[in-house]
Amino acid sequence: MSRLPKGGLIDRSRSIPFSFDGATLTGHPGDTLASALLANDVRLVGRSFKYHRPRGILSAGSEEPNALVELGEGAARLPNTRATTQELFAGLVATSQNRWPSLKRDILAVNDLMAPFFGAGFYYKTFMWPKRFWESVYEPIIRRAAGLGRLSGLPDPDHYDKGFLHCDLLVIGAGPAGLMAALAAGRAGARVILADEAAQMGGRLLAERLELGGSAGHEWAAGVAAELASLPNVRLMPRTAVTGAYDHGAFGALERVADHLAAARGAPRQIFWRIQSRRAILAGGAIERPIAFANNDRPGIMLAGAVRRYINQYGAAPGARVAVFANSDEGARSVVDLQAAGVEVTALIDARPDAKAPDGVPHFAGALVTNTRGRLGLKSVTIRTASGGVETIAADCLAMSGGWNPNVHLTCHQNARPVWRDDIAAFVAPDGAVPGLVAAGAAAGAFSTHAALQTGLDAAKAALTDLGLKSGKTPLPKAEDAPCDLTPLWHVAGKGRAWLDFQNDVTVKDVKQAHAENFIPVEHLKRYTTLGMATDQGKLSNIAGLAIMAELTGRSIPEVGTTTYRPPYVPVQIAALGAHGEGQGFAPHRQTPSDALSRERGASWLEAGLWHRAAWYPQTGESFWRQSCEREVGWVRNAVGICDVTTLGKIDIQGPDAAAFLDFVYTNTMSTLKPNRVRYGLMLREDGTVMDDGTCARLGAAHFVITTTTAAAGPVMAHLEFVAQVLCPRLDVQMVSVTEQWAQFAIAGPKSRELLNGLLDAQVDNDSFPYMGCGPVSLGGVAARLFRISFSGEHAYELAVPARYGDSLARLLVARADALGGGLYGMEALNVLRIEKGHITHAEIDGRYSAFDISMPRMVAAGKDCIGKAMAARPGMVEPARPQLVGLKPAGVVKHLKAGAIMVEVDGAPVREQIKGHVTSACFSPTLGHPIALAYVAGGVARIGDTIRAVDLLGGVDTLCEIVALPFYDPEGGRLRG
Amino acid sequence: MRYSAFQILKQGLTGNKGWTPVWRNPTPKAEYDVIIIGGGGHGLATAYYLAKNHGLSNIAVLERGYLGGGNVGRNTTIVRANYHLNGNSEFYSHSLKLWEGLEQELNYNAMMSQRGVINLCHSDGQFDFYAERGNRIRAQGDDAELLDREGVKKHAPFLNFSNERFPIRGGLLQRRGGTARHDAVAWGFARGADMRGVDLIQNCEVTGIDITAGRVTGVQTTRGAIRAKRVGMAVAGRSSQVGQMAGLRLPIESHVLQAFVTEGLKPIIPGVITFGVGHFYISQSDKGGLVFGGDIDGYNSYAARGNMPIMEHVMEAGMAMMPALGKARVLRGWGGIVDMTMDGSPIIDKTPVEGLFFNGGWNYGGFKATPASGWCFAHLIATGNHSEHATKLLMNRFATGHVLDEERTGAQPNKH
Amino acid sequence: MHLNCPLCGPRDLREFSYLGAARLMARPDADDQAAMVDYVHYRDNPAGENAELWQHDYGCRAWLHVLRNTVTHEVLSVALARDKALEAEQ
Amino acid sequence: MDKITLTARDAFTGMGLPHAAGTASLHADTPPSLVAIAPFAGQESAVSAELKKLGGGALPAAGHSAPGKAMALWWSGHGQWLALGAELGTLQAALAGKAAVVDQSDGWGGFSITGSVARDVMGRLCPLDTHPGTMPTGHVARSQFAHMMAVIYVLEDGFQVLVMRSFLKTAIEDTKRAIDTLAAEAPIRGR
Ligand SMILES: Cc1cc2nc3c(=O)[nH]c(=O)nc-3n(C[C@H](O)[C@H](O)[C@H](O)COP(=O)(O)OP(=O)(O)OC[C@H]3O[C@@H](n4cnc5c(N)ncnc54)[C@H](O)[C@@H]3O)c2cc1C
Ligand SMILES: NC(=O)c1ccc[n+]([C@@H]2O[C@H](COP(=O)([O-])OP(=O)(O)OC[C@H]3O[C@@H](n4cnc5c(N)ncnc54)[C@H](O)[C@@H]3O)[C@@H](O)[C@H]2O)c1
Ligand SMILES: Cc1cc2nc3c(=O)[nH]c(=O)nc-3n(C[C@H](O)[C@H](O)[C@H](O)COP(=O)(O)O)c2cc1C
Ligand SMILES: [Zn+2]
Repeated sequence: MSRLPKGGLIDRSRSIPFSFDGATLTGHPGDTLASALLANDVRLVGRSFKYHRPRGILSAGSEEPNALVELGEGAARLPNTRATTQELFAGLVATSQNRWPSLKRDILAVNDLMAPFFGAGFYYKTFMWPKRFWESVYEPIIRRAAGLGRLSGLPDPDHYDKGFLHCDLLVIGAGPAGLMAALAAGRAGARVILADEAAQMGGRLLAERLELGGSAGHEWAAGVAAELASLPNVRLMPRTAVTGAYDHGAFGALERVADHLAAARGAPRQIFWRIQSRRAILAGGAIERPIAFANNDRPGIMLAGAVRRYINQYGAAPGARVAVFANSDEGARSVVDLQAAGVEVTALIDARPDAKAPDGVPHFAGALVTNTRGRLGLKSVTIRTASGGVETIAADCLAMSGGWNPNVHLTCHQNARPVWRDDIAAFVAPDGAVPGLVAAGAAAGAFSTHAALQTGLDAAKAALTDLGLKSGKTPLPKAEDAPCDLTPLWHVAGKGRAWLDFQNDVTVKDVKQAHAENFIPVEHLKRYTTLGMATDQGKLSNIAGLAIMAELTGRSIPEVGTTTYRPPYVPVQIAALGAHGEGQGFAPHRQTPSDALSRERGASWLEAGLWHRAAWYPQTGESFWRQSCEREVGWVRNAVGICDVTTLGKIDIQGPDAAAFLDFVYTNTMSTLKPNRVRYGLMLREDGTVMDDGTCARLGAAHFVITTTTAAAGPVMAHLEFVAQVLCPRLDVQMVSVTEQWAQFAIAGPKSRELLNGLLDAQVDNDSFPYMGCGPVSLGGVAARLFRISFSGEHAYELAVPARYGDSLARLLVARADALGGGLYGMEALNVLRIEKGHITHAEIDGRYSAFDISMPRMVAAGKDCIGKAMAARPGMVEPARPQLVGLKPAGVVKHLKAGAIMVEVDGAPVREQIKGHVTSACFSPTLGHPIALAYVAGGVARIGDTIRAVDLLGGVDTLCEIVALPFYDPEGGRLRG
Repeated sequence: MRYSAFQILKQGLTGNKGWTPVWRNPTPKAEYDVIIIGGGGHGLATAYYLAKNHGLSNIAVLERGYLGGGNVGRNTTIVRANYHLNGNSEFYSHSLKLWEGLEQELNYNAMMSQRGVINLCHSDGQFDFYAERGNRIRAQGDDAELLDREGVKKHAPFLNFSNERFPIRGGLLQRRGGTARHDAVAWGFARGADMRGVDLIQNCEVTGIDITAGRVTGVQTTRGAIRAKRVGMAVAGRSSQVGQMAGLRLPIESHVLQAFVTEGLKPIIPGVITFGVGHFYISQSDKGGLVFGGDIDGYNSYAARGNMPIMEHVMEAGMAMMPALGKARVLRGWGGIVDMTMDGSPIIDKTPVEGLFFNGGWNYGGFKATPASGWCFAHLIATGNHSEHATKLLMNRFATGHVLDEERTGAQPNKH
Repeated sequence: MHLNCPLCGPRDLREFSYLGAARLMARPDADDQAAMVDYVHYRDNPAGENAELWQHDYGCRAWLHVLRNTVTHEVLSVALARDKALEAEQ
Repeated sequence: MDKITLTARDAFTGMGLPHAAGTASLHADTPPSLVAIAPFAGQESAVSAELKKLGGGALPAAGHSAPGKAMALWWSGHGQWLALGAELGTLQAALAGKAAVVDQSDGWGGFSITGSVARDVMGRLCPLDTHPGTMPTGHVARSQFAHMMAVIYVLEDGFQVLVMRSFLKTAIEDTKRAIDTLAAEAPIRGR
């Protein structure tokens, strides 16, 4: 066991079981999966992407490229989970991935032998012959080999949530810098959010044996966290990674609420927060970088800072005999910590020739690691000493440190590039690149603990000043202030493959090949070799890659430049970003007033403009929707039908200039409409195309109510507001949407008046309510509105009552209609009725057709301007060859007519050049006893009586049709007026 | 150097030391017969076809950044020929045919993968619209199938078929559609052009267009002035800026379109799936990442990065359509600047300046056009006449009213 | 992204919808066909400061005149479009 | 003609209100009457004067409300206000020619979210900063709530939210979910 006898911030009093690849192991609360695996002597945890090389744990953070496992089973299986950040819980089940049949014996490890042929971009140069083999042979093989973990293919069974937070100051990272900043701002009374992706606040203070103000670093951190927790104006957010820096102070953040628990018990596993901040401080620390040398990817080779974290925070030794390789004092620091923990250190290999030796360890100044041995786990390292000698050092773990890269990620999310600093041989955050965001601590290149505290405090003070708050006194605790003493070392020259990007298997050789092939710009280097495109997004590999390209091209590292930093900072589950999109959650439902009644009547549903509308109402004995639909059509044509039309947009328009306003937005004239009358109206977009149609009712001299189609209600309202506020600000007009205020029902059919008069408090007749009349009525004492309008072509009304009475009215109407031999009808019947009558819907006015095309040129009134009029007069909009709306009925053998069929001349061919139009709407007309359709036909109005074909190539139906005038039904309109 | 399995073997056995530059780094000459502004997919393809189809050789492509760094290098790689309107249909149809032979043509594996594109629909109205589109595609000579719900279920069983917010009514499937490896397309055309003598000049931003007496004479660049007899613009999202250098005002707005990729996963998604109601589309790259996107953010932008609301909308749509996506992690999101025209269709045309040609307005869909765009633009530049495949993609269509409004949403790009 | 609505204060992008360039306020004379073609279809599309129209559609429903940098997304000013339109008339 | 009666249907029928979990509760709270007032050009002070005569206050500024004896007035958008508790006919008579006066009593459904975590519930559904420093009691905001248009009024101990009637089912489902979620989180967060 590699669990150290003492130390660490784990709870040794409790043991928790977990499993890895089927083996049951135990760990302690406070462990991550990675620390628990190390404590159980598990070294081999994964396989690399391309060569399937055996891999171990490299880091102790979210940048981990190797230790990715599948977590959980069945639908809950989560691929690519970083063992280094997954907290241990009882019953955790982890499985290694991207290997077959087992982690130890992985068949695809042969790829490693083929490596000479699998260099950078090899796939662009082959697999081209024979042509058809790509989809059938090569690609399936490549696809199966590629990829890391497996999705279950089943719906994600867990809960996720999203939320909004607001603060004066967002502090990202709770190491010494972030804690200090949050403390200063919290004490000053600012609304502070302190977020850290780790479970515990403290950052490196948890991983190092440092003292702050005389107490252990982690104790100081715990003390500050406790004070912050007590302040009502501070929100502490552990387990929360800030993922992206967006415009104007907006940040995305992922809180892992229950990922550390065996069961979430109704809580979301994760919450994706949108944080709106006035100021922000990035105190995200730094990420240690590996050194590239031959076979630097063996299990057991680990970042030195991670080794210290495993020892100091988790009491887990990554090895029994550890060698250390570094280019700074991080090496000596690691040796001291290892020794303090009682771990044998077999050598300190320090690349700096002048490095001072610590006590009690074989020391090699000016030496380099040139190779390593051990297939499934490190056995030894080979070094070249300062004098050129070669030595082999036994070690099952190598702690390596190539220096630290400030965690600049978030500061570069708005296209800025980081700035190079020679003194620390690293890129630091650029100033002002994200307005309102500044970096502090190691993220700003302030590498000592004192400097972290100081820069954190300074950043907080500056933010407080910006926020108009006074900073109080917040003294700095005393802390180490060691200078950064580092000699840059990116790779060790020599034979063998030296890894840069561990997961994507990009080696120094690949960079050299990219250079040879002239993929020299960094972005080409990245794309050609895939360097930095793995799950760590180059956090560990990019800078070394650039450094090597710099060497090859004789340029400096900043001249080579970095690739683009993009959100998210750490990968985020789609389930969290898209929380509540699943199931019914993607968009709100809208219910009509007759919803309950329709449910009782067994309606079949369809959706329009988020509304759920009844499509038809099946009755016993009906097995097919058309049977129900035709029965409902018959009711309307012969008796009376009731249909909920509440969904149509209704806009109340009032004001001295209301009529003038309507004249401008409608193609036709509304100012001449008499009170208590309704007129059909057409609106164009400014490009001359029909936007919507509806009715306009004049309720008073300066009072109108217009209707829109269901789907266009929102857009038309916005359009009218635009015209009123922006184009015609002088017009004195006001509008209010009353769609929801009024429940409205169509009462259609020859018995509609009979039905109505059985309900209204005062009778109506052809004089009080002629066709296209409207006015107030009362029923049961409730003030209502009655419109004599008809979409069906029958004598019909629409009756509106305040929505609370909608359900009651619907029931009443239906009961009366039932008694008169009619009843409820749905959208399908409505559609048949309107096609028979030649009325258009958005199937016809689909956004491409003009008033001319829908055969309503006279709807565009002369002598006044209106929206869209000028553009509708462009030559291309009026030429005779444009499609025009006509009716079709089968000529000869009665065949199916299908919407979407294309129109072709009788002797023509169904090829693009000969298409004359298409069918927009089609149905079987129960009234006429044969199929009918509406269609656009080039120059159609002049061709009434011609025959033409409607060809549905998809369904293989070719129907000879006669072009007929619209409407099909009651062309004289006698039934309307009846 | 000709690429082949044999070449890989040979190089592999000799330590991979013999690979040669995929293209040269020439210094700009003082004068070219043709200058193409923009080293994106279209610019590079244009140069390639100018050399290949029209025998021109004194050509330069000027690129402000690195070759293929624009939208060609950041798109969701969907290739299809399922357009509606005369003008677009024949153009994209031609393009798909060129895609089908591209690897052999370029001796570069662009990984054109014809695993099908399916557009899901959710209402009878949409179904009818797709029927019309399908019929028109078939009339053009391309493939299309209209699947009902059961058919979709067979094709993509992991979609949400129970408790769906927008029940799947059917889908329009084009089996010849698919994806291609975006970078390889740019690199393949670049390499092909370079091999035919075209000078590919990177880090060379055009800052001015020289015009004398209504005729183009050359360009000003960050690497000095270069004379040219003819100049073609293929700068996508930057069309308005470069156009302005020649006094052109364009029917174009530049918008940001975001896209996303997940961590690598074992194969799960066949071909391309689009979810119309949610403006969502997804495919899986050969590397295993799920590549997906949605609508443009909806405001003018040259920032090539977007904001959270659209990103979240895309993710929610993904969850609505494919709840199994929940366990996939988004690895990276990015943005590209797309050149949105007022009718959503592109422009390949002459300009009022003699010798200056315009190619742009590709909206969010110009990757699939890459080969045909290069083909037709080269034809126009070389001959002065429109190629038979692109006779209607004209600049003046907004004045004449012959607009090509595929999406039927009118002159407001963020509604397309 | 945030816009500071003159009526509602600073609000999240998701409450707004975008129409296009603010020149859409200046509708030309309907008889001038060429000007109308330009008005409906042609845009300056600057890389830099852009005057544009937004609606606070989930908020107060006011149309807004916004001056915004299209390269940095910085918002320089937000005003009621109605006020701007009235100003322009003078 | 026989005598008929229309009965009003409660907009929240079948939605399981009130609902409570943890320290938050949700109950139906539609104002007794709701009338939109949109003054015509230059009529705002005249409208205010009339409203005062009727026992209301002056039209409040954007974001504000004005309590009154006979009615409360809420600002509700660009050039629009809502009168709560006033009689439609009276308003129409008093404001004729001065403002569009439109009944909205059935157009919007209201509910209240109260309790010590009411603000957290809002934070799951609405992008507003509801901190009392920005939104004190009596404040009114138009905003987005669960992807819907909403009018939000700040109560002493929570929020009153109005959404359009047809959306109520989804609004209530989403709000309940947020309340339940917060309650389930409480033990994890040590509350
Ligand atoms: C996120 C996203 C997803 C997309 N998805 C798809 C899809 O699935 N299918 C599809 O068909 N299309 C898609 N597209 C659209 C497609 O990518 C583009 O339409 C197409 O790539 C544009 O043509 P291009 O390749 O020539 O453009 P680009 O690659 O953008 O080339 C233009 C080049 O011009 C250069 N340039 C600009 N100004 C100058 C100057 N002054 N001097 C010199 N050079 C200059 C630029 O640097 C750039 O390299 C998508 C676009 C984006 C952004
Ligand atoms: N000797 C050296 O060369 C050297 C180099 C670097 C750091 N250090 C030490 O590290 C410490 C630096 O202090 P510090 O406060 O700057 O950093 P830190 O590393 O102590 O803390 C940074 C914290 O930020 C968190 N974090 C990073 N990105 C995040 C994100 N996007 N969202 C949420 N949380 C995020 C991390 O989880 C971590 O806890 C000092 O103690 C210093 O001595 C030393
Ligand atoms: C089809 C496709 C697949 C991609 N796959 C990956 C990937 O696996 N890993 C990665 O880091 N980025 C991937 N990217 C994103 C690129 O890294 C990069 O973000 C994108 O090309 C835009 O460039 P930029 O971010 O440099 O501006 C992919 C991009 C595309 C278009
Ligand atoms: Zn507002």
